[in-house]
Amino acid sequence: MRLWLTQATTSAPEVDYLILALLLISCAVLALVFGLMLLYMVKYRAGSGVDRGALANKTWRLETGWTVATLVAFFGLFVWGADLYLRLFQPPPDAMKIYVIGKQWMWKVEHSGGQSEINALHLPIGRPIELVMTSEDVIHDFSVPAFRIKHDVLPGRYEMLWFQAVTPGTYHLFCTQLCGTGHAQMTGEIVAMTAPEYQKWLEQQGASETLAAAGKTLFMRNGCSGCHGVGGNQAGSAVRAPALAGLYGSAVALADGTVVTADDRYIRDCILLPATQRVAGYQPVMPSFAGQISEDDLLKIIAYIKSLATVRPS
Amino acid sequence: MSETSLPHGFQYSNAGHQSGTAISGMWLFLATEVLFFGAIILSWIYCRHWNPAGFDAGAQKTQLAIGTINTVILLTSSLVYSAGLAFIEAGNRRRLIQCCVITWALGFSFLILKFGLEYYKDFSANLFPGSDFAINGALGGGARLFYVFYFVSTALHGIHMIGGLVLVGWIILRARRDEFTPLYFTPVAVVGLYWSFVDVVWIVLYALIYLVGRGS
Amino acid sequence: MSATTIETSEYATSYLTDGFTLRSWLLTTDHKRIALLYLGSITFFFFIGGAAAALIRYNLIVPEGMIASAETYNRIFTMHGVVMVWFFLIPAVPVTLGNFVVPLMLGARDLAFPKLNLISWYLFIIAGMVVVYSLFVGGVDTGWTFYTPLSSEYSNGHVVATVVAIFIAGFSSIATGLNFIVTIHRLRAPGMTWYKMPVFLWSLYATSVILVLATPVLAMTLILLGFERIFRVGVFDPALGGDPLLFQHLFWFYSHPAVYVMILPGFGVVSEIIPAFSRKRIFGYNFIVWCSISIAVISFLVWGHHMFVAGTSIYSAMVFSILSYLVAVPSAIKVFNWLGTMHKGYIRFDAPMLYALGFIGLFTIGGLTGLFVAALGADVHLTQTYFVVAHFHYVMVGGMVSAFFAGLHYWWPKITGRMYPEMWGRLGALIIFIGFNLTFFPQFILGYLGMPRRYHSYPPEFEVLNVLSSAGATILAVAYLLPLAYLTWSLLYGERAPANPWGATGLEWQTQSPPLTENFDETPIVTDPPYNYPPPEVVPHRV
Amino acid sequence: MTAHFRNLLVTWVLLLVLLAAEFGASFLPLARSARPLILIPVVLMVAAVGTMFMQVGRGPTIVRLFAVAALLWLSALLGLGILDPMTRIEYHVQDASRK
Repeated sequence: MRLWLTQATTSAPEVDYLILALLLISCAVLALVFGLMLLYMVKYRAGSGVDRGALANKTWRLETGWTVATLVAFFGLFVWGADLYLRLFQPPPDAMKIYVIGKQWMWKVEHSGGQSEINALHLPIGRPIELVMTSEDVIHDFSVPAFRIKHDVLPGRYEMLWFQAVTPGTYHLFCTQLCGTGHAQMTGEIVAMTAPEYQKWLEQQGASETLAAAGKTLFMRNGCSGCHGVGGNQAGSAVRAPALAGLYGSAVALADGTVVTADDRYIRDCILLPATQRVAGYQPVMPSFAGQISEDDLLKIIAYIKSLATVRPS
Repeated sequence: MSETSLPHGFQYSNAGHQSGTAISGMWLFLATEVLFFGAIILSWIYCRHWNPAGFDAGAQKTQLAIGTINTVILLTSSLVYSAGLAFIEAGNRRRLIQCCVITWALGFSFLILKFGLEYYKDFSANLFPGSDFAINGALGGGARLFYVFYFVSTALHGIHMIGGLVLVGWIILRARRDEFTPLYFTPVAVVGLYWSFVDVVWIVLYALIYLVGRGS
Repeated sequence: MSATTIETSEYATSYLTDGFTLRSWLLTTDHKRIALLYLGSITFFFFIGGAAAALIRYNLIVPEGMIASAETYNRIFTMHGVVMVWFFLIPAVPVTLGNFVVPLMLGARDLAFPKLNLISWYLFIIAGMVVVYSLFVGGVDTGWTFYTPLSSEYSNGHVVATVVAIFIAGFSSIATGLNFIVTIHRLRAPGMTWYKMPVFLWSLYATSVILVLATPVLAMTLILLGFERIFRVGVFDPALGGDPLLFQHLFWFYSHPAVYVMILPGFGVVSEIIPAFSRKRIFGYNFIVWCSISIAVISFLVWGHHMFVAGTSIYSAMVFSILSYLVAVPSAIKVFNWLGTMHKGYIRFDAPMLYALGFIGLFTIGGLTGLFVAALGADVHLTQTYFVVAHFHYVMVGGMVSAFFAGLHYWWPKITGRMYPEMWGRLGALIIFIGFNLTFFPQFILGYLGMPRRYHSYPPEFEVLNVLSSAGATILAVAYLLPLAYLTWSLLYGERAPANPWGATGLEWQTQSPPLTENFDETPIVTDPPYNYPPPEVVPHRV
Repeated sequence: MTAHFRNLLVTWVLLLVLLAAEFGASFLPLARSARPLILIPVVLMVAAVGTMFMQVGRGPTIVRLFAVAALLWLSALLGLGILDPMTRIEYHVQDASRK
């Protein structure tokens, strides 16, 4: 039985300092409350003849005193907690992205190199890692106690979580949002490895094609190339459709006048609900693929469209 | 009969004490109803926030004419009932009964227009968010959510209207049995509060359903 | 034990002897009889929830779970949650002690709307029957929080039946709350201004404000959940454009104020008992009274702290965090005021006082751990783990249930006309304190180590702490059966109670025990301020 | 008593005028986010019915207390409830991936 949890990420010690500070404040207040209570129980018990003296009836000076002290302490704790919270949920720009899909009672992980894992996540230490997570059915929660981090995974939305692992090792992964019968089995292993070990692990995962390459084949099979052209640059397509080369990350003017940045969510919505994201100057002829393309194929197609962004002849 | 000798519950000091308590009790009940409908208004805000286009597309298919007529009906019924209350305070029992009957008729015609005509038209245009929902495609989601809000809120408001009609009917019966005098008319006032409150709920729902999504 | 001279109580006639037929009990509008009807019903539900708790602790003795199927375990902890929250904790003090004592404390003959009070009990019983039906035909596996889309689409439990039961129980709460507010406003005895009222009435007033203004939102939420589950309408279903977080917002808008409904009456009971057994005026009456009201108001603004990691916006999370710290301040003030009351008092350690002291200790631990989960940074690690389970059990079981037992023992002579056995009462208080700490303190450590809540099985390294907790649970179970035994015993063989066994101030002690049906022969006039305890030369303490 | 009846009638006319105002306003080509401005007449109508027909001014003072409490709690529910969707950042990938 161990009473101490390894601090496996850069943010873990900070969370622990905050919890420790809260613990110390609580112990101080508890000592005061229990101490006073025991003192009064002994000193002022019914039988004791100790002199009670004059009773203070002007109490508000004491009351406002300890109220203000409590308010100041609480405000300090709030600021400390909020600052840590903001840093926990705003990833650095250069974080390495790993895609996580929660499904009833298992975790599917997709690395950008195409490797995929079930109920396990291998990651390198020493660099910020960003998990882009979604769920295929109910609300799950990706929680790693050793990293002091957790976030609910909602269906129909991308949720984000980032950390930078420090100590190599194997840590528990739990699902901490009740998701039905197998909620307790929906656990996994997070394996933090040094960079070279991680590279070796990537290779021996087999030369399965990268996400983008797999996305390209899906792009063909689902007939996207029919309208958007083979390389997404409208080559040889009968229908007028927006060019996808260089689209990712750029600003897109929609038919209803709003301008959005073409990010993961935008592309995902275009594929699932094309009419809501109609590009200005194009007919709403694109069919909706909702229900036909599964979440992990969707990630591959998005990765492929993202790879087209860099192919632009800049 | 002077004020003090009027019959009153054994835990009250006098009748005025009891009638003031009854009116305060009804106001507190109306506060709970405000929160009850507040929750459906918050869901209107959420559903409209996440899919404004579809939501307003659904709103444009509502029967604006019937809704507006219904609003005028309810405002008038609230006026007539308040007049009835003023009449009984002045001792004119006959006028109270007439006002209550008019209020009852207006309330009943609201329900006929609402559930008879408007719901019939909505169902025939299959706007009920079932399987064969009229608007599909991209705007389908938002429109379906609008009609969920529309049917849930108008159904709940309808149930409150039916409750109101029962209460007004009960007031008419007691007035005909000559139970109300200028010194004792608490039930009339309490039912009046409930009736005007149901009218207030409809004023809010009318704007949320028929008007906000109406624009181009 | 005092000399067993059975003084025949000269109060032969009381509300208990005012009609013995079943009809006189089931159709009574006497607030005292309705209080007893409620006492029986919530005790029944307390033992159903308690049995479920025992099964949970039994299951967690071994890492792979003693109960074979996780499905059964999910249904057991959901039953524990639903029955304990809506059928014991929320009604407990207001409907039993509150119903009995409020008119007496006010010097009134009955509540403002007696028939509404009886309707409230019948709604509670109907709701109870529907929830028992839904539990016995299979129960629900969504947890007492019913998060969508699990509860609306993927759960195969009896969600709609349970939701209907809670919907009906909600109206029973609204009826009670409405009755108390109007009574406290309109039926005070002549001379009893707001600042001459006992603090118990203020805290019940604050509780009723929350009951009346929060429960309607729960009613609408459950209607929407029912629609979502039956017609798949999409309000909470992201595939159809809805937002599952809308359900969580609406649910917690009710459920956080509901936890203050559970604790505020406890504050009131303790604020009655500490002055009575310290023979001293309460310390800072105005502060305590306005703390209750401010808790009732601010408790409506803090619900977002249940959703810090649920995917809501990080800026709204910060607003909810600062407001959550704000709501903790009045509770801290109350604890210091109780200690101030004991300062320079003449403290006697009867059973109610021991339960009240236990309340102060355990509630302080519960309140302080609330600060852990209100700090955003710490909550990300601690939420959804056993840390949160321990936090709310410290506040609800350590706080609320101890206060309920304290009040039960304090007013037992007034309710039944009999004295409970003093030594057994003190023993019960001690065992509850020990058993409770042994059960729930290890869970704080488990929570920090990351053991998730609602888990049928867990990694082996958490086993020792879980076994410790389960052992504590057995002691706690015994500690809860003890009062049932000796209080029932006291009904028949208990010593006859005088009108004012504790020498306490308050109008309820100026009438006979048990009181007449109309409480007072003539309405008392209130002149002196509350808790006007002269320093006792001779202590009117039973030998 | 005729003054009271006159007040009732004036209130009724005011309500119809407000109804016409919001009815007309709903046809203005407002931007989708500005459409809730149409609800201003609604607030005035509710106030009119509350004060004149329901006579919130009469009766014991707690009647006004309950009316104000209802509006305060409703604004707490809607105010803090809107806070989350308004400020919730739809997760978008910084443009680092284009580097």
